[in-house]
Amino acid sequence: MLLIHCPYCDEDRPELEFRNAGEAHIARPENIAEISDEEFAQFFFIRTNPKGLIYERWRHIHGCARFFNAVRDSVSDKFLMTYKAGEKRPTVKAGEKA
Amino acid sequence: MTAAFRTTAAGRLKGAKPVKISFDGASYAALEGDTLASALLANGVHLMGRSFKYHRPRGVLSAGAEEPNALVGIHRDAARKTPNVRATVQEVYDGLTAVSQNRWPSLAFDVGAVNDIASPMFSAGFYYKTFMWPKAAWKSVYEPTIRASAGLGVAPDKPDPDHYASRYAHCDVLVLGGGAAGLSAALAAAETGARVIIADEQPAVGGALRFETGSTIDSAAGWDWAQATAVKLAAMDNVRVLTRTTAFGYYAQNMVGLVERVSDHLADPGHDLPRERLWQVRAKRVIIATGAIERHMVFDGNDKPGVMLASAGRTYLNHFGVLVGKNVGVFTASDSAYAAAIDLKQAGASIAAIVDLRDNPAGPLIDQARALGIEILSGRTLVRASGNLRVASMTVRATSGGPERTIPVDALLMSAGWTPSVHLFSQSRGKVAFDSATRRFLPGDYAQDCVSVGACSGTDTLADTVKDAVAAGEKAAKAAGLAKTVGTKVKAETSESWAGGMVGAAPGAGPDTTGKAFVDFQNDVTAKDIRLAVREGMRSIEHVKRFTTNGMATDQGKTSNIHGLAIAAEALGKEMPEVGLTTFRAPYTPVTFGSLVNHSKGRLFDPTRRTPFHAQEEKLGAVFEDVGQWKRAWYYPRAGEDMHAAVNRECATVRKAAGIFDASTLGKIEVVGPDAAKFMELMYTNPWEKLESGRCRYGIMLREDGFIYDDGVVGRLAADRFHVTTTTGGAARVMNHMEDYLQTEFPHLDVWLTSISEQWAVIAVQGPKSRDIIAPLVEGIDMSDGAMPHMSVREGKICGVPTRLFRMSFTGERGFEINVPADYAAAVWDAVWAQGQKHGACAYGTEAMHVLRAEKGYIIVGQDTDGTVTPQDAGLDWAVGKKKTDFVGIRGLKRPDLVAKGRKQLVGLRTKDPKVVLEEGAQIVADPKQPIPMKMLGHVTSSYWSENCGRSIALGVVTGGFERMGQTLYVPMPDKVIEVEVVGQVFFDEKGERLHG
Amino acid sequence: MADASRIHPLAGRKVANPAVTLTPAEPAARLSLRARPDAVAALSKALGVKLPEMPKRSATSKSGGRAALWLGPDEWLVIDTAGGDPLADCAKVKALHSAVDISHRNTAILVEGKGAEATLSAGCPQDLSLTVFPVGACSRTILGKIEVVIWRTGETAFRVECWRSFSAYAFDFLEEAARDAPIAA
Amino acid sequence: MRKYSVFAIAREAMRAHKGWDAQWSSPEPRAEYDVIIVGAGGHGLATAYYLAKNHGITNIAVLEKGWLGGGNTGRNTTIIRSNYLYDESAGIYDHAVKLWDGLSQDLNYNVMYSARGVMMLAHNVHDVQSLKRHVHANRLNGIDNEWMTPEQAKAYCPPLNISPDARYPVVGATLQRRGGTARHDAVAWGYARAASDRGVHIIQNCEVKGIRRSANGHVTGVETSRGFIGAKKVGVVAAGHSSVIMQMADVRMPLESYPLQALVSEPVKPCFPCVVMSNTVHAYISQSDKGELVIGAGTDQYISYSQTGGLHILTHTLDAICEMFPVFSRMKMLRSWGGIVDVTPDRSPILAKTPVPGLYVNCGWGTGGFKATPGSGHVFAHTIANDNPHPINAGFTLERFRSGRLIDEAAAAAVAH
Repeated sequence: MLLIHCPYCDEDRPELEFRNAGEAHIARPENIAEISDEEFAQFFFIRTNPKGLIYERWRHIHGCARFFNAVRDSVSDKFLMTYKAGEKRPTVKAGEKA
Repeated sequence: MTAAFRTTAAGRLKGAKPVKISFDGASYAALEGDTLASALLANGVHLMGRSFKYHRPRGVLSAGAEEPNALVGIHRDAARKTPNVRATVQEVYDGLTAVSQNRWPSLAFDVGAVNDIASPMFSAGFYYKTFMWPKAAWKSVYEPTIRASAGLGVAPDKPDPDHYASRYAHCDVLVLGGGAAGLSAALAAAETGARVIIADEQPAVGGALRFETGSTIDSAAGWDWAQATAVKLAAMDNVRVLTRTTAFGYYAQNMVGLVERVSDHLADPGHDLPRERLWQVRAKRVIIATGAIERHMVFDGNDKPGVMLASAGRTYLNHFGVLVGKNVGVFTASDSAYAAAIDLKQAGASIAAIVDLRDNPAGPLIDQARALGIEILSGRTLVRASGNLRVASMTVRATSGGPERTIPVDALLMSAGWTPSVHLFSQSRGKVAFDSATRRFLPGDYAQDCVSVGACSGTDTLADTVKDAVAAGEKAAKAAGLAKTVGTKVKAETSESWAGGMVGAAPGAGPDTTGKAFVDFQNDVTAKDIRLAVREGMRSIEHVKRFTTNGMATDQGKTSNIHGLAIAAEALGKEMPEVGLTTFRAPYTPVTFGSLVNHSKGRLFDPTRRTPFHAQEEKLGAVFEDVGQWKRAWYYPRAGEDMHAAVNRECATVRKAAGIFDASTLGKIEVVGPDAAKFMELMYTNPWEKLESGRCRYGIMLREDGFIYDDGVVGRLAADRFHVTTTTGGAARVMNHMEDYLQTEFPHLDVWLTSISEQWAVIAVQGPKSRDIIAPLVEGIDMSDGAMPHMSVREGKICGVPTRLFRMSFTGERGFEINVPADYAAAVWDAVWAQGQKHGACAYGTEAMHVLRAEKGYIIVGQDTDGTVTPQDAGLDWAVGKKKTDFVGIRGLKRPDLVAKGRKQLVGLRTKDPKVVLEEGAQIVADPKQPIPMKMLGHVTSSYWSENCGRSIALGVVTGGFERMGQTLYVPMPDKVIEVEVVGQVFFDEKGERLHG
Repeated sequence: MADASRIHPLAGRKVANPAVTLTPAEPAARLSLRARPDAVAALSKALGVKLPEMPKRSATSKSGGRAALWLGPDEWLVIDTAGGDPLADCAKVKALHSAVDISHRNTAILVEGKGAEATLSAGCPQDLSLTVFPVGACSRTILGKIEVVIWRTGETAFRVECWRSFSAYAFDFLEEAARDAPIAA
Repeated sequence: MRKYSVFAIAREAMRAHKGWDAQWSSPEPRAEYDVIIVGAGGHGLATAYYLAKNHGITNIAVLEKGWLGGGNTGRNTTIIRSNYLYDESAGIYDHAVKLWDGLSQDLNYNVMYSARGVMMLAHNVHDVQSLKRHVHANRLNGIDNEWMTPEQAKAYCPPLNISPDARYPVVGATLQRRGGTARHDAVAWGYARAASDRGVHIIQNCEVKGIRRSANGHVTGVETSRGFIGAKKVGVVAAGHSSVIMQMADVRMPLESYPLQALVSEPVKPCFPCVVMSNTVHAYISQSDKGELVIGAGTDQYISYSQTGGLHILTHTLDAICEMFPVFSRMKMLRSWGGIVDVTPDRSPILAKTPVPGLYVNCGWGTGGFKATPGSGHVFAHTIANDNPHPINAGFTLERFRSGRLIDEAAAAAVAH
């Protein structure tokens, strides 16, 4: 069971309180009605699925109920940092604690 | 009477209470504090089990958790039968009943032992090479035979009456292992004030001090110091000392799983004591102090009962006061076995000889052994141990070869040195490093906030161990945020060292030899088998392991892994690390399912959700169905009615008079804020901005991919307030879906969502009499058609309590849904029921609800749709706002395959024979005569007998269904083909007049 | 006709052993309050409770009859056990907010005694020790297989709030866990 | 190749089994191959075997970064069945089942295919509707799958708890008698041995680091930890690592890789005669020929390549197992482990050509890949050999995520996939 730092509760909390919500920083196109089939597939189906640093969304669903983002190493499962929804994508290098 | 091999010369059970135990029906005297193994050995019983493949007679190898041989069944009573229990771990209690396993008819005479004679045929992996001809014989003969011979013990055949407890715990420093290292580390950490948990698998702390009687710590005997330290620790309120507690798994971010055996050692645990307790500990720092496990020597006959690890023989003597033999041989490659020989000699056993692979062993222990007149045969190897059900002799020759000499023995102690227990370190995903000097694997790079101390990190002497451990304890506490250090001091001395030893087959069990030199005892893997695996091209240790099953028995290779690796490496001509080390997988020792399940069984397996009307419905004789976690009233049979009759009556009554239905399980969400309508526009396909306060609308929610996700009636209570309903199954899902969009895509909107599913209990009153029934109970609401038309909502009071009263219908009749605060629900139901009786109303359940809505062609999301259906497919195109420029799913809907011709569309199905009711899930074809595989056009999604229509009705999805109106299609069943006509979705009151009439 | 009276879903249930007692809490008025920082002052004034703005914190009115529990950065659970009407109080506030009555959605169980923490720790993965979860601390979290709000009202006293239909599970779970509390604190 | 038989064993028994040769050779890589398969799991080795056997292409290398069969092939719970809903799924999985029957003889390697029956439990009305939909669709597709009452289910699987007092009582079940299990290692080793015998190079400890392409974008070979190896065609069969490999050719995939855990109990005498799966209580279980209960757990919720997962995933699975089989509460978990499963949005695999000429991909099997091994290898070999899919895998394209023509077993099915 992972231990996840909720940026809103500012505390490490057990994974049981959280729900993973997939890859982060995939914004719903403003003009979604107009985009092409290819663009829609990219937006809705295609994922980075990186081996290494992953930018992902979590919801503290059984805690403060907020969605937030995390940077995690998908090989070690270690979190490098978590940050609030809407904050811009930080640049972190593997191994370094942000 | 005391047992024959119990000595007064040593041991710690003096004065312990005598108890009686039984093994395979024979009764034996034992002492409290014994393990089953020590008790049987005290009675001269060495034969305790049979091996897996060859059914060879086996005794104890060890005195601990690494035991591969002495596995028995423990039978408390008919329901409390536990297979594969290690006799070396099971503590005795008065009346303990144990039975041997994997033998027939008896342990001493086992027919299965014929496998041992035929063993040349049963080489490693032989089964992959045969049993293939004739093909048919595999299923009928070979496989049943193979399976019949599988397994050791017998699985219980009754539900487990015991209960198990669970505890989450958190600490600064978790110490795994209660030997000298663990205790020193725990003490140092605890004295800084850190929150400390220390766990040890034995009934008492002490670890190797249990048998290492030569050591002193803080000028006390090592064992006594350990017990005193445990008492001191337990008295500190920042410390928890857990004995009989095994750390079985090391998980991410310092979560460690411990299982505590609470009552398996008690004669009468009583009712409240759990059998075991699962601890899930989250620690800031972990100190691994798991010690080392002695290796056996790999030579022909090393599995004979009476042949055991030197430390085991020493434990039985120094702790349990049991002599494992009267004339004992020793075979070693290091010093530590000498200590065993010395202890046994001093306790009155004669030592036949110490066979030492080394040419010139030297040191205080060797001198002491000589001084005691023990014959030391150095530079010699042991080529064979002989004996049938017990070792009778050992055959010795020079390591270089030459003449053999056979020496009679009744027990044989062996030591190939010590293997650091890196299991938990490895589970923590740390990388072990090979120390080529000592040819052992030690903790290398750490992956988590933990450290290994003592023998498990390769420290060979007690003095260094406690020194390192104290430092580690203080460091861990500091790292966990404890500032003060008190400079804990622990000082230890001993003349013993765990250095030295050898890995692999002993001289005399080399590649050219034919005897059975066991590497893995339980799975009967010999040195020969390992070499065969290499010969067959297995170059990775993982392949060798899987091909030979070395290390895959219940002991998980605690004694065999390193030997196996060394023999494979030798055969490949490589160094051990080049062949690899099998990674250690949790659990460290087997863990009872029950302890992992603990409370989550029976009523706590999964929550059972009941509505506030449940008691009322039970009174009315409702039969309930499971809908997700909910119990919903399914139908209300009256005397003499079966389900069919009850449902028919309920359906007819609703349309004739009225019906009362519990709709409480539907999800409800209150959407509040100035941008509420804007938000609704985005989440649903329908338009909402123009919906007036006090009015309702049926809404459809899509996923971004355009498929129907949920639906429900939404009431607008005010400009800035909507009362949204969802499907029962969708309640949580929809809430999360809405929050996701609100928080991450549309955070600029001023709106909040609150689940009110359980705030409001809902009574649906449906039917021509519905208004007459409710009106008398309602205050402050004009229920006339003019003031309150179909699809409207009002707030007022009913039975004097607040209500949100909806006029809506899922039956096609005039209907109302009364929302009341849940704690008032029962009272309101009773009042409505009393009124209903005056008008001939009845209660109806979910089955009648399904029939009634199907008569009207109303869909049920999840039954008539399945996640691949669009609003157009379902005939709900009208509910998609054509002028809208955005809503979730708007783009997905336009994808090529979703607008393509020939999609499956929801239509009505009318059987040619009105009496025939289609089976839900049945498939639909155009040509029933076509050969298999048939081209299927779709399937029946809903199908019922409709009392109101006087015939069967059905809905189904059919390829191009809307263009097939009037067509005849076919539903092929196993026994017959059913003819159906494609019709519209509505079977009853097509004009919909009854909604208002 | 006489007004309907509230029926507690756990009416009649009670557990007491030497270490811990479990008691269904008296019916209360509850509010799910949502607001941004700019509205906190006005709402606090109207409610007579200073809405806590720090995670895991709670605040109680002077009378003690009303409490506000921080559940999220814009979310509070307001519990009134003194017969007040927090919904009406908030209705007077102009500042942007959402106040929704959940008096009947939730129900509560009082877990009290020296074994209270151990009882909850059978199913709650959070650290409930006094150092990390002091008196007054509150949090939405997990108990066994359900969501609950745990509020520490005293060193050995907790209030466990859960949704109505989960209260039977919550009570059953705590009843099982309570068996173990006297054995291993 | 030395033929395996009981006589061969008897002969070897006479001379201490000194005469066996390596089951597969371990050659040095050539400079170039006609086809390179990335990944020596069951699917990859089967692909190589059928390329050699059915398409006469033998100049093949199968590259494996670790040891062959060490990925999901050696980590799964070995369940075999084909009772899927949609024609495409039923087609490929039943193609596989037909090959399973007779695979031991074809490979001259006993893979211990055990048609002991796969039972799926229905616990409520919704399950019944969904499972019956499968039964009917399977029947018209010529796939055996029969409906059972709880009593019939209990008779077929005695340890099953069918008490109406269970939290989720068993109200019915389906049974596919041809379903069952096989010995996972034997499948990898059998295909490796048979492929090697036909000249296929199996190169272990050889990690692919890049995919080289010509100016016109066509694949020319792969960069590996043992240097560049040329190839006209490259088939990626890398399971959980498929996205990583495909990224080397700048192809982004509709895949996410999750940890999937499984566990076995201590071995006990035969007590469990079939495979039982339940979607509603989330568990599946069978007993291995060694006597261990083999239990599949769920996936963790987050993407991970760690091959480890959370303890809570295992405990939830055992909750379900002990609810369905209360007699197993005193059994002990002997070993648990994790694999990496690559999951597509519609839970159906991708077996197809890619936008890159000469590059083919076989992935997205999620939690259900083992059962498809022979069929998957067979049609993927066809796809590579002909640069065109076999009719059986024609629907499993990458393109479907653009067109929306998904094969959504997950959405349509109420059964574990």
